[in-house]
Amino acid sequence: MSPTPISFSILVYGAPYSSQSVSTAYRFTKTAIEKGHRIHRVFFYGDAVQIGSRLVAVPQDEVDLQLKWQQLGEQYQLDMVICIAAALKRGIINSDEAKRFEKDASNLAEGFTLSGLGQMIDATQSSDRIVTFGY
Amino acid sequence: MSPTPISFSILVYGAPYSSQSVSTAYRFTKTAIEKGHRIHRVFFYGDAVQIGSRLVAVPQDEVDLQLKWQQLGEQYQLDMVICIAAALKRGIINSDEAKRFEKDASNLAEGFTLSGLGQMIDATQSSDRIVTFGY
Amino acid sequence: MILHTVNKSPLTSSCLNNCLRAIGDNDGLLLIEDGVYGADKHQGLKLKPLPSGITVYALKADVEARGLMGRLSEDVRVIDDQEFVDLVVSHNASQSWY
Amino acid sequence: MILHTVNKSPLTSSCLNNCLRAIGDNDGLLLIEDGVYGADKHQGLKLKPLPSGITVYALKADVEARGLMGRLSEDVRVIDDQEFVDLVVSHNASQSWY
Amino acid sequence: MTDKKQSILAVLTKPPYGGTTAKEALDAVLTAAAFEVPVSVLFMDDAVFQLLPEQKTEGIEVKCLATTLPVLPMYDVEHIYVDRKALVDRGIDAEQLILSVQPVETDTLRSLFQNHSRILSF
Amino acid sequence: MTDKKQSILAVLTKPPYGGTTAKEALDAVLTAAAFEVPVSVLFMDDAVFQLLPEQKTEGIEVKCLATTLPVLPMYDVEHIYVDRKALVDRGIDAEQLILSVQPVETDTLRSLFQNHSRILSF
Repeated sequence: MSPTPISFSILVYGAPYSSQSVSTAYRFTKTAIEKGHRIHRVFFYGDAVQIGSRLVAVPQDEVDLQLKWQQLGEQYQLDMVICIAAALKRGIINSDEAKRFEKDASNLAEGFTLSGLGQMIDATQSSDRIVTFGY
Repeated sequence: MSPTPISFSILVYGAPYSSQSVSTAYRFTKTAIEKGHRIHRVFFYGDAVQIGSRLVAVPQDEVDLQLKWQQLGEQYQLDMVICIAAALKRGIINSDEAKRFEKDASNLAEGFTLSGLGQMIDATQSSDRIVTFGY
Repeated sequence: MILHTVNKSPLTSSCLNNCLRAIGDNDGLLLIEDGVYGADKHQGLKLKPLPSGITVYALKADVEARGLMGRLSEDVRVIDDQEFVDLVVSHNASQSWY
Repeated sequence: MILHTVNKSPLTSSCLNNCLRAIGDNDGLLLIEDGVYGADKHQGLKLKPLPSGITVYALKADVEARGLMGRLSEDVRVIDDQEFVDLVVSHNASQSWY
Repeated sequence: MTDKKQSILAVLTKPPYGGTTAKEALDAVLTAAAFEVPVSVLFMDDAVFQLLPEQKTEGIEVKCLATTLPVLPMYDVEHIYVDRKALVDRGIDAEQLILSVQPVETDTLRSLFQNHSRILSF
Repeated sequence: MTDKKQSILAVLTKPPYGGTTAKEALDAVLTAAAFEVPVSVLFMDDAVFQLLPEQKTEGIEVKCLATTLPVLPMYDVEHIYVDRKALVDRGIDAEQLILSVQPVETDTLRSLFQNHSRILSF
């Protein structure tokens, strides 16, 4: 079975480590790419925004989910968007927003961008399939 | 009904904003203090560790739960402990740990301390009552 | 004597069932957060098979937030945060079902 | 044709019931994460009242992790991540119950 | 975005305040409306509790969802469905909700899913 | 800590891998043991799934709980109870678990709660 390539957007809602969603979504995304499909966007909403903190220190006996997403993102130029409204109230912030809110540091990891919910709605219009990984 | 003062430890497990637990626990803790009881410790575990990030930017129409805990903690000298193992894998880090893990910033908010699960076990031994606020 | 708290809707979670399995005579049962939906008189009241001597409480702030004030079962006593603290004090221990 | 995914245990969550309410003839049902407990043959199989033409799938990595390989209902087909992707492609849309 | 809009079905299953999903769903629906993407909303399971009147959230210090939900029709979100069985199971009268909704039976509910190729699940 | 130790009842209700609670519970129990605080463990509801044999977690890339749980008796955690009804409801044979546990009936289960004044809920 090797279907015609199509485009996916992936919506992820659960906190990394506290929920499987970030991990299951990663395997799905990687597999879809390897099967020749295109990923239009990966959108992290709700507690899944925590994937974007570069201050995470993963224990040696656990998988570094952020690194995996970053490597996949770099290799395939993925558009990995973190919902800005969900992110700010959960302490994920880039340097621009840090200035705006007068924070003394920022923590957004490389490879991820903060953007609005419009990116989720665009994903529904610009991809052939939407797959949601709930918490 | 004004019972003899006793000591409480409060265990909190849910992510702020995504779960009510941090908020319900706050009301309980404040009320217990106002009724004359003593709080031995507040211990944040699981996703509740997110309460300790000073990079959170709360929207204007939502309550700043961290600020509330900080004010209560300062006023009554509360021992507000964030589980270090749960914190590090969720991107909550103080300056000592940031050095150890070679991170370029730290984000632990004032009023909170990172410590181990031993503090939870000690709480069971050193308080008259344990109250858990699950996610 | 244990004070049991339940914070999830009985329609979508097994918390309340677990609690009813473990609750003993003269224990207390306090519904908080989404657990207060268990105090709604309209939904078949899963609270029925209670051991003897159990009082069911529901936390006022959560009941009000959810618009349940006019829908409560008669058996349920609405309490405020102060009474919540008193309940914890008057029981030997508390168990949280979530 | 919709692909429904369910990621919670049917014993402790209403997800699977919701799914079974919404699922239509010839839709697909894929159990993932804790949803794979719904594929366990021992637990009364809440999957029984399925509309016609529905195939039930369970994600291999999750089935294996939970030690369910030897406990699966015969009606359930275990699939790997590649087949998961194929299923999404071969259905018009997907709905996630969580 | 392309010119031809794909209409979205937003499926809601969570109660209003124990978590933040109900609010996040509402934000997503309003964003769709702002982008003029047609969006239908379906309330199922405990999400029907979002529609109860007399929600007073001062005590839990969160914004009252019941004051925001009624704006949906003003934002041209006009197709708002509710699973009748979810209402019946909870003894909720469809006439007394904070929002005018269309109760649907199982068959209609199933056809809603079949008639949308873009589903957002909350 | 005071000299006289209060014994803890750890009540577990969650399955092993969908969330991280099962692991966090185990960490807390092992910490209690390390501090030589007596701790009893009670598996209820979907937590009994933690005890199934043949868990192979390579595919989901998390540490296998079933390889850690059997260390409990070595850390002097000797009172390990399981709600027999939870096993029966799931068709699980108490003899084939990864850990030697004591199945308890409703009455014993209730008395476990009554006999502990320090309960940790996971």
